[in-house]
Amino acid sequence: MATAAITTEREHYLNKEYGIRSWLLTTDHKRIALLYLISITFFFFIGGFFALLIRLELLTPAGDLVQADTYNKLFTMHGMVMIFFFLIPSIPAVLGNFLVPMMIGAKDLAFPRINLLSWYLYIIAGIMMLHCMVTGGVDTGWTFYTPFSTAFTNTKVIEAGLSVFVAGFSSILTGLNFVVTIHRMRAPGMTWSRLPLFIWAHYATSIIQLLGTPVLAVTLVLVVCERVLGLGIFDPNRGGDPLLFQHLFWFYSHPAVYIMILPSMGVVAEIVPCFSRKRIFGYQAVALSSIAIAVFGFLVWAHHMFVAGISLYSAMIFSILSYLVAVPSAIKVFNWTATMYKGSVTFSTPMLYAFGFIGLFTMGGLTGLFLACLGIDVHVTDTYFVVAHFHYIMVGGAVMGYLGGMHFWWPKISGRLYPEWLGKFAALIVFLGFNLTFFPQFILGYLGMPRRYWQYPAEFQVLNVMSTAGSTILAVGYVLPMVYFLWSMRYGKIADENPWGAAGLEWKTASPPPTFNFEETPEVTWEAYNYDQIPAPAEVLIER
Amino acid sequence: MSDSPIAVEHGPELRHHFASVEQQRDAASLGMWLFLATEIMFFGGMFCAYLIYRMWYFNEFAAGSRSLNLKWGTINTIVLICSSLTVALGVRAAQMGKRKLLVILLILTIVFGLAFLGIKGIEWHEKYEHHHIPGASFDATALEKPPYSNGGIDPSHEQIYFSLYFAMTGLHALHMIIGVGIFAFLLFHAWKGRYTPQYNTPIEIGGLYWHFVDIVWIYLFPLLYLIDRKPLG
Amino acid sequence: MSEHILSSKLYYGIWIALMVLTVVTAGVATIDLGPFNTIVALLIATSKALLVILFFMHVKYTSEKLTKMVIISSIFWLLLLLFLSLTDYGTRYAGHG
Amino acid sequence: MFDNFPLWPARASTGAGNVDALYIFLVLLASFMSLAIFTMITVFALKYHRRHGREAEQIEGSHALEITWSVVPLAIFMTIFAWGAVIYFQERTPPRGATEVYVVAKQWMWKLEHPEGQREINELHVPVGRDVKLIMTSQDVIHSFYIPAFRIKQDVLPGRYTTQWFRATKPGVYHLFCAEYCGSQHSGMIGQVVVMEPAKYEAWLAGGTTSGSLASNGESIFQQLGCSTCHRSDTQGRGPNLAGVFGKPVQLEDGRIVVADENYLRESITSPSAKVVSGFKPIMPVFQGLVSEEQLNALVAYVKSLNPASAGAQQQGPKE
Ligand code: HEA
Ligand code: HEA
Ligand code: HEC
Ligand code: CUA
Ligand SMILES: [Cu+2]
Repeated sequence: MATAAITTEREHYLNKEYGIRSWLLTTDHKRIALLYLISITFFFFIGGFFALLIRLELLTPAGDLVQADTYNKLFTMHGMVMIFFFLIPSIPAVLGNFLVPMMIGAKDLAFPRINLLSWYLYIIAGIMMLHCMVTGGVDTGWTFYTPFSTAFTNTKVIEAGLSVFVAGFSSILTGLNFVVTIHRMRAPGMTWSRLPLFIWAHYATSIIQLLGTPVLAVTLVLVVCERVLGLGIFDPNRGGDPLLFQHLFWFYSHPAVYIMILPSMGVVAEIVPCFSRKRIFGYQAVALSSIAIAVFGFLVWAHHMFVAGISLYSAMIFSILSYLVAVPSAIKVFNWTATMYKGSVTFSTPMLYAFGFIGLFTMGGLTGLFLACLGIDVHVTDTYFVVAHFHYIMVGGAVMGYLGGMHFWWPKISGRLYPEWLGKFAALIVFLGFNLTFFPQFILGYLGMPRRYWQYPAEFQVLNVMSTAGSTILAVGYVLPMVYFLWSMRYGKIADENPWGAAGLEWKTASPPPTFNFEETPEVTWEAYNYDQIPAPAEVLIER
Repeated sequence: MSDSPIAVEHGPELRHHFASVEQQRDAASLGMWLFLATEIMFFGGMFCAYLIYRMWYFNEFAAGSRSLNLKWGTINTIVLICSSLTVALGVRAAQMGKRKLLVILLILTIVFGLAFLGIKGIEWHEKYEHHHIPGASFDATALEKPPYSNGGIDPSHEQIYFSLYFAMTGLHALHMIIGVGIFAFLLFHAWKGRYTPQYNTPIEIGGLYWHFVDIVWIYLFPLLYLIDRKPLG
Repeated sequence: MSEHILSSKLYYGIWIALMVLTVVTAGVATIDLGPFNTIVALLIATSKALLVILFFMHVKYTSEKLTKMVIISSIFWLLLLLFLSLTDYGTRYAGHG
Repeated sequence: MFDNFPLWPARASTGAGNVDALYIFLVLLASFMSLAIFTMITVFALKYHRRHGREAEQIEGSHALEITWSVVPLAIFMTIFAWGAVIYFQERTPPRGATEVYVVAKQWMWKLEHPEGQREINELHVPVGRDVKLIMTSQDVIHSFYIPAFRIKQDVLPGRYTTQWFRATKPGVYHLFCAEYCGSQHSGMIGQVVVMEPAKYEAWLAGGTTSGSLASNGESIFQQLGCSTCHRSDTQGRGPNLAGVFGKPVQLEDGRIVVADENYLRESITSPSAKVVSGFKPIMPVFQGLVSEEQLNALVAYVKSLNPASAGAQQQGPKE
């Protein structure tokens, strides 16, 4: 590997061409990744804006800031935007898009034009969602439960449903592209057992996207048909079963939570070895546990329905199955931790995020065990306990992983380094703000405060105030990285091709990479995470 | 990126990021198979609804099924099977480089596809005339009630059968329409002589899609038309 | 995965088999076999589908293991959806509201 | 101890203690596991912090360890599952002879009716120490009947009955929440459960005005709607004699045998053709849309009261 001197003249994917057209019609996976980066960031701030309004409203027990209907629309749009337009595409469509071909030594994804198409579908869906918001919004909750969504609300269910449908298509196409790419485009010598764990995680994610998303799609089509054409498949007045909708919805939406977390797990599995200068502990177990999560994830969906009116026996089956999926998660947590044992650990920003991920994911996951436990779930379902559980995993886990990954690969993406001390500072703020926001919600939930409440009994106020205070700190923590990333694009120190001394093919090409990733197709002769053969970087990380 | 997908070193069909034509074809075929897997789950959601309501409301499903036109249903199945044959032969013609034969077979496929849609239209129209479309004007009184065992029919449950009938056949028909579109596209390029024994992947994967839509109908036919066709009395 | 051109005779044979099975399934449906009507109908549909997959879609001769795995796992997932839903619907009114 | 900063709501039913015990166990377990992991991370991060002259030691992994940390958690998980399942089973199986209160939910209020005929809105009065079974249905969308102090919750669905039960242990006034999102005033669909000493409760019952018990209301509806023309108390009617039907297995015309629970009675009235009793013709008219939820409840209560053996007898519930 030639450490070509980085000069600004070198041609790479960013400066190869200029102009709007060269971006909007690109088929380069790296440019598409950046398109996604911009669009999901936009939606993240929209969703976050709604979250702040929610928190402000809940500052006082009375519903005083907004109307009840507005509040209902706020949490609905918050959930829909955050899930379908931010978290599901976040890591796969940005980091996955950017890195999957590079990590396996390919020039691009298997279907570059489909990749672009999937971004356009995402944008169409996003515009529909935005249009839906400005023209009135929806108030069904992100879960679209029937018969409220089909027969009672008079908000824009049709448009929101179609928007999610289109976004689902985009997600399916991304997954399809990844699976084909991973199967067909690996460089010579890149065997399955040499794949980075990030790739395994994306492979598992893609399986879920391929087999789960279509069920959501058809379910939403049926809901739309019920509203528009008067079909009656979920209509209790005609003997339809409202629970059938829930079964079909969760058949997708439970596995979908693993679409959100698996890529983050993949990111952590790259960061931890790198900053411990060690091969990951038990490569095989970590790789296979991703697949296990993807498969078992499909067996547990009705744990969202323990009090919905499903049969007693069915509830027991789904409860026990829910615990199965926790085992591979446990393996991951323990293996990451064990990787640090006898390593050579440095506290860089990505590593701090990885610590945050492991800690908060563990807490979120453990509270998931509470929820999967029938006796407890009856009391805490549909309360803030659930809200806290999933924010711990999705915000504390998945978003931390995403930010960690963004920091880790930012030098590769932009060719620049961000200011390290600011990075650490922001990570700390996010961690503190996060816990202050969501820890009180566990207590609120057990005390019995139901979720989706616009106003609440006064005795819950103290904890709500804490939560609201935390969310403003959290907001600062999220705005900071955006600011210094932008700043670094211009003023950051120039990064060489491997600033962290990391293993992996993506670090063997220039930063930013050339259009076809590699000057010539690499041939892989080493195992993944061969940190014994890579010198630790001298300068960047030695900071006390 | 403005570079045209056609790189100079390879044949014109090989896109730049693939190493070989085989790799490209294998990728396309795997891609189509994965897409079909998603389609199975797409229809699967409706099959799940079908299974449960058929269990719950068997009488209504039986009566509804009886009211469908068995003659048209069978003919339509046959039409689709014929179209699958022409597709299969078409792929073969493309592999052997017989352009004219390919064009004829593609035209035939499209004709069969349109015939299927036409017949479907006739059937739907019949349903409309008999007030079997779910909604306010729905009327189940004219349905033949199976007199053996228990014969009660609840009109609201009957609507669930017809809701599923329209959802399933409707989404199947949508797939047919898309299929006809794809084949029109293939026909255009076949006409221009783009497909050769070396390069015919589009025909092949287009064919996979068509066969899949056929298979869906192969199941829809017994599930919707043949629930209960035993002689009455 | 090399090109393997099947003879057109085979295609015609499969086509005839499919036509015959279609007529048979429509015919059998009019005979009262009790619960076996459904079973026979599904068996015939499945054999028709198999014929199409194996021959028209070339799975038997030209495709690799991966294709078969894709097919099998998608069917497996479909069955997951159906059977796990039935754990609810099959036991819902068994004495408990 | 936690008067000003409570960690759990009042514990006012027989089941609440069980749930809390399991919860505390889980909190301890989870704290222990998180602490263990955080400690390991901290210790490793500090002890093996990067120093000059020390290289990382490459370790492949260890199957023995990996198997340990999959099997041990699995064993713990199964314990949690079993414990939770036992509690759930108890929560879901009302004891015999429980007092039956009918609940009708609608956007956005709770309507309750006691067997003695008292009606309440957004309030439920119950005595200490008596088993109360709630038989619930909704007029529109899905709601959820949630009493945190009793640790019970059950969704309330349109078109069928769901049930839950409790036995209150401590007099007081407790929150009643709607826990399933149901539209604009979801957070306003709240009320209170008033638990009273039995004597006070009797006084409360006596003080209310009622137009007869639920079952006797049902009886007059039964007459009004003409049910009695077909369902007679002998075997001469065109429909089956309804006395003693409830809780017993019913032989259906198509060969199935079903247990006549509340949902069966309900379905028999709203959609008689769905399950036709063996030996009868499907001539009973469909009453869907002709009777209100309240009338339906009264009819069901009436049919149940026709049981010669025991009023309000239950299915195979556990004996308490
Ligand atoms: C990324 C998202 C994500 C992830 C990964 C998870 C993971 C899990 N979730 Fe969560 N969940 C959500 C997002 C997520 N969830 C959302 C969004 C909802 C609410 C939806 C809505 O209603 O709006 C929800 C709701 C939800 C419910 C329904 C609650 C209710 O509405 O009543 C349940 C119930 O079982 C549940 C369980 C679990 C379990 C068991 C896991 C497991 O996978 C967790 C496994 C991980 C661990 C267990 C931690 C690591 C393990 C160890 C350290 C081992 C050591 C431990 C011991 C030995 C005890 N979740
Ligand atoms: C990926 C998923 C995700 C993420 C990241 C978040 C992030 C946050 N969520 Fe999220 N939340 C959900 C998914 C998510 N949520 C889902 C699925 C639901 C359920 C919805 C339903 O019930 O249907 C929910 C519900 C939910 C509720 C419960 C509402 C209710 O039940 O009544 C609350 C309440 O506190 C809440 C708070 C927050 C907060 C404070 C954040 C914070 O982490 C957000 C922090 C981010 C910011 C604060 C952005 C910073 C932006 C600015 C500072 C600028 C803003 C200005 C401009 C736009 C110009 N969320
Ligand atoms: C025209 C006659 C007729 C009228 C009026 C009628 N029923 Fe029925 N009912 C029947 C017949 C016949 C059956 C048995 C067949 C069936 O299950 O549909 C039956 C069955 C039932 C059953 C199930 C009994 C069992 O043994 O399992 C219930 C409960 C019932 N009816 C309640 C009612 C109520 C309540 C009304 C009035 C609102 C009513 N019926 C009015 C004829 C009638
Ligand atoms: Cu009723 Cu929420
Ligand atoms: Cu879940």
